[in-house]
Amino acid sequence: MGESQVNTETKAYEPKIAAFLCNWCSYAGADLAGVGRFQYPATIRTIRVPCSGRINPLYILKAMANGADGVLVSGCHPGDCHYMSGNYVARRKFALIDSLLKHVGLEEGRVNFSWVSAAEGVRFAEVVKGVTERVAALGPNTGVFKVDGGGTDE
Amino acid sequence: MKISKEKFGQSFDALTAEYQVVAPVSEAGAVNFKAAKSFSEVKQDYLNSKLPPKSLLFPQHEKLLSYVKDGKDITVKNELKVGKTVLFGIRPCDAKAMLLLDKVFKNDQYRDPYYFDRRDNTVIVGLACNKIAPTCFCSSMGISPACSEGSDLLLIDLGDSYNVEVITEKGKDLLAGLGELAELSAEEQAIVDTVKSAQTTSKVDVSTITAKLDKMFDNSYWDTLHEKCLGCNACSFSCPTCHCFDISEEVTKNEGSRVRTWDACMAPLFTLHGSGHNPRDKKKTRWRQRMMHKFNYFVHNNGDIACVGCGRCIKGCPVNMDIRQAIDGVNKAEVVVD
Amino acid sequence: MNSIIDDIRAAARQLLADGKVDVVIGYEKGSLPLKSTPCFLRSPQDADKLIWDETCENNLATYAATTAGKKAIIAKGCDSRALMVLLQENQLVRDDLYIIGVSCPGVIDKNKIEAETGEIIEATITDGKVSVKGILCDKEYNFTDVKDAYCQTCRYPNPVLVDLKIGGTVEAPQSDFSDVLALENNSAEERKAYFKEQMSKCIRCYACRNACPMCYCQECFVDCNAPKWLTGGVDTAENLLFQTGRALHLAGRCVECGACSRACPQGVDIRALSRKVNKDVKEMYNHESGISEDIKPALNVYSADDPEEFLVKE
Amino acid sequence: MEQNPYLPITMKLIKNMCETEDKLINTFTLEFLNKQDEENFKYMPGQFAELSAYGHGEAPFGIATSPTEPGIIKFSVAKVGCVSNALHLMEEGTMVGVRGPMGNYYPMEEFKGKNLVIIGGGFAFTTLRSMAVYMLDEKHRADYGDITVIYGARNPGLLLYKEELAEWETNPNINLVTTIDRPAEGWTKHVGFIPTITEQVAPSSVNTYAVVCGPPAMIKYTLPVLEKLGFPPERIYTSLEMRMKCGLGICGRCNIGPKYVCKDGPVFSMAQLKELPSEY
Repeated sequence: MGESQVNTETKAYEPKIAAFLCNWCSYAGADLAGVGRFQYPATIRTIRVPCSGRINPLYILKAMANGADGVLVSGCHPGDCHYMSGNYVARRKFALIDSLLKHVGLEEGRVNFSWVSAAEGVRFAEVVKGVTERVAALGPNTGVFKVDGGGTDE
Repeated sequence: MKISKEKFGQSFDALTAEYQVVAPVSEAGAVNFKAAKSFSEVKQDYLNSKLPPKSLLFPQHEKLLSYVKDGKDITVKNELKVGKTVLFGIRPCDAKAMLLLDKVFKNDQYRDPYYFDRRDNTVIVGLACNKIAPTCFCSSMGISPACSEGSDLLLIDLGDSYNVEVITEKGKDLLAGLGELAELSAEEQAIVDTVKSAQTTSKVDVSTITAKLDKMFDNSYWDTLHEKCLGCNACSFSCPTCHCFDISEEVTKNEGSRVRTWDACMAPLFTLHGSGHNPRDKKKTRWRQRMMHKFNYFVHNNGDIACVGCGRCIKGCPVNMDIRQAIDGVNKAEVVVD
Repeated sequence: MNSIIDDIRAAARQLLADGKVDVVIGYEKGSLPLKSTPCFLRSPQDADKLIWDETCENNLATYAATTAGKKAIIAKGCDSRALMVLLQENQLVRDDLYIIGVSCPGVIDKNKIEAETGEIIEATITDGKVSVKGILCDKEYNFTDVKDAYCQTCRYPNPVLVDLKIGGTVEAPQSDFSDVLALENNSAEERKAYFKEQMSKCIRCYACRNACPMCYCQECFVDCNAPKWLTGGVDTAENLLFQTGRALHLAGRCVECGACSRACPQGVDIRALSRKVNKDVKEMYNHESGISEDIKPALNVYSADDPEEFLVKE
Repeated sequence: MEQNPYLPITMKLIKNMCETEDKLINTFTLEFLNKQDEENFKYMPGQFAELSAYGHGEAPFGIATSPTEPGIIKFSVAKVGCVSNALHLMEEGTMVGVRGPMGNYYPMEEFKGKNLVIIGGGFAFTTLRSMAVYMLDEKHRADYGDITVIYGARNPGLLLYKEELAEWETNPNINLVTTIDRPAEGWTKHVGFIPTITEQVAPSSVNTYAVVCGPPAMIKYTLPVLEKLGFPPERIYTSLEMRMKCGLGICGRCNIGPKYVCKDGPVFSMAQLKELPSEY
């Protein structure tokens, strides 16, 4: 991930966002956004996962520790899951992850969760724009999990 | 000879200009050794630090090298940083522990520069113990609450002044900066005598332990000793003489650093081979290794028992494994004389 | 209290004499004041070593999976809940286990006392009063003031799963999550500073993980080097990653026995994390772990209308 | 600057050759970057070095070349963990780090004037090759009696240094016996496990030393055969493997009893091993 990248032309700070997209819906949604030429900021680094249920809380913590400025986890709407219960199980995990991360002081909006179906190309672009704006507003990640950022005592 | 605490405090603050002065400081509810800006920060009435002062010479996490990879080339940089340090308020048990660590970090073939460059630039100002805790048993380990072994200067707290005793050359040079000393009054001399003759209430007998352990490797005593142990590193990380470490890499993209971190023989991964074979995979073998290393192997290699009786492992153990009971257990175990 | 001790000893002696169990895992007198220590008894005459009082602070369920053969375990309320969850997660064979349940009045928190009196030289507990002779000073405490924080909010002091119940029942204190609310009402900055200070104490000795009955993974994510989740750097960020990661792995499984906080030699407030997760699990899914055999752990089940506040606001 | 035993010297990987059919073992040839490094790296057969794959870590490997082969050192490494995997994928020309030479070595002085029986199994033939090549060198060959090498592997594809073995077949100075566990077509030489073959070859133990390296099972069943042939424990040597990190006898990891395998070993005689606890 390295340091956050400052886009030289527009001088605006461009956050680096790790996006865990579920293969069947959100990844397909992103694909549709691309095919449909719906513009969204090139700030997300997509990591395809078989299902939102596959997301281990450590992925999110490690992404923040390695220098991601934001994380987006996106899966199918409840009921659409290719594996029937993947996102239902994930939903409980995400609720607990989101609540605990805020509890330990991670800024609101750093870690985002959404349900985007394969048909919602436009909505996917909106979600990414929204997440990018919020993370950019928060600025580079020197937060609680950043290994050589805010936390280290060296 | 004595110096008033008030004058000592001034020269202490003066020292911070030239030295990094490390002293017992109370932080987050515990007393530990940290760099102190002025004498006012120094905690006065403390038994001993929670974590051992070995972390100043042998930090828990230390960068050895850093490197940058570009393509096939590599540039490696030595990350050794050394500064002049004064360790103030070191208890006699920890001072002796430093001498034991010296025997580890330098052997007949190698000298560990990270430990020793710091060690050579450190002056140890020992502070004798006025109060003795029930878990201290340093008297049984060949030292005492006012022992000077390992200290360059030994202070004894007399209330509003310190009795100063020069032990080594380094101590003498440091003393020069402390200003002139005064004579002791009669009752102050009495305090010094009582502190010097004090013994710990808790006792263990380690006179025959090394010889006995020679014949005890396959003794059944090890079968039950380890049972309640959780296999964590609490005792090793709070022990002033434990010196085992791990070397690992921390990498982001093509920059990285080789890092040394504390490790412990109590963790199962300590001896895991790449092939999956692990000579010490059972908890029993790890407790046996702990006892054999501290009370037998270290004696054969370095002529000293690797325990100074500070009692930190006793207080730190979640299930109250007590090293004194383990020692008694070894003394009582019957050895089958072949 | 001593009638309970006699009953426990009699039960243990009987079990060992009849050969119904190979080992009885219980508590015996520790080597420090106000500290008991786990013991493994294999012969009936050892049964007299067993004790029972407010210093029995370890959770013996941790040993259940690693001790071979048929075993009897002295179980407090939280220990029995831990055994229940381990059974639900197929870590134990039910008929290898003989649970001797004892209602628990709460265990003592030595750190609270020693913060004032310094290291304890002698101490006695007599009907709700703890009189302590310490290095720095002597003091008398009411047991309820120095009871462990977990025990003050414990809702299940009476064992939930037993083969043999000893002693009467204890009235469960009314408890809510006010301690978590207090922290939640602080600003994010205050909480961030609080956890940073707590994590600055952690030395990654993993006593919390090894003391926890729910932490039994073959290879913990901490020890894994492919991928390398933790770099072994001991700084507040890395420590928080470990503690938060572990707390999330205990979501819906932690039985709030407090073994982790009491095991920590550094006094890190691990409870702040586990209580927060348990509050969420209770409020969102109305679930408490290990209180009955037929309620499945919270994250093993789901329902159509689980809350979704975490979703991104569009 | 004070000697820093943790600072590797940089060497160039000039050859990354696959040794075995199952692609598990590669032999890496490293070249010294300057004369001074080579001067400081005086080593003897049996020693090992810590090889650094920067970005992945460091691991100890036996040096396969003999000191009589100037300019380079070779390691044969099985693909097992992070470092070995990284090494296997490394392109030629990449810079690696080497710390060493470490540990003690085969007592070549003590072997002088004696016959040698070298028994190797699987890929534990690296330091044995180093010793054999050292003794076959014309400067040293006269110092030693006759040399018998018994080297075996599961199948022909797993034998290391195949061209060298072919040369040794026709070399009068060395009596090579290679064997494989089970018959394989096209294989004309011995078939059978090392202990049985050693019994068949029955090298005389008069004025002879034996050096045995290989998987624990092989050593366990070969030792009684050697004892039966009359080899006393002090004339049987072996080289041990342990988890190592510093290689300097400081980090406390690789001990067997009071001895550290990295500094007091890896070469031990059976007599020495008998005194140590059997925890390896």
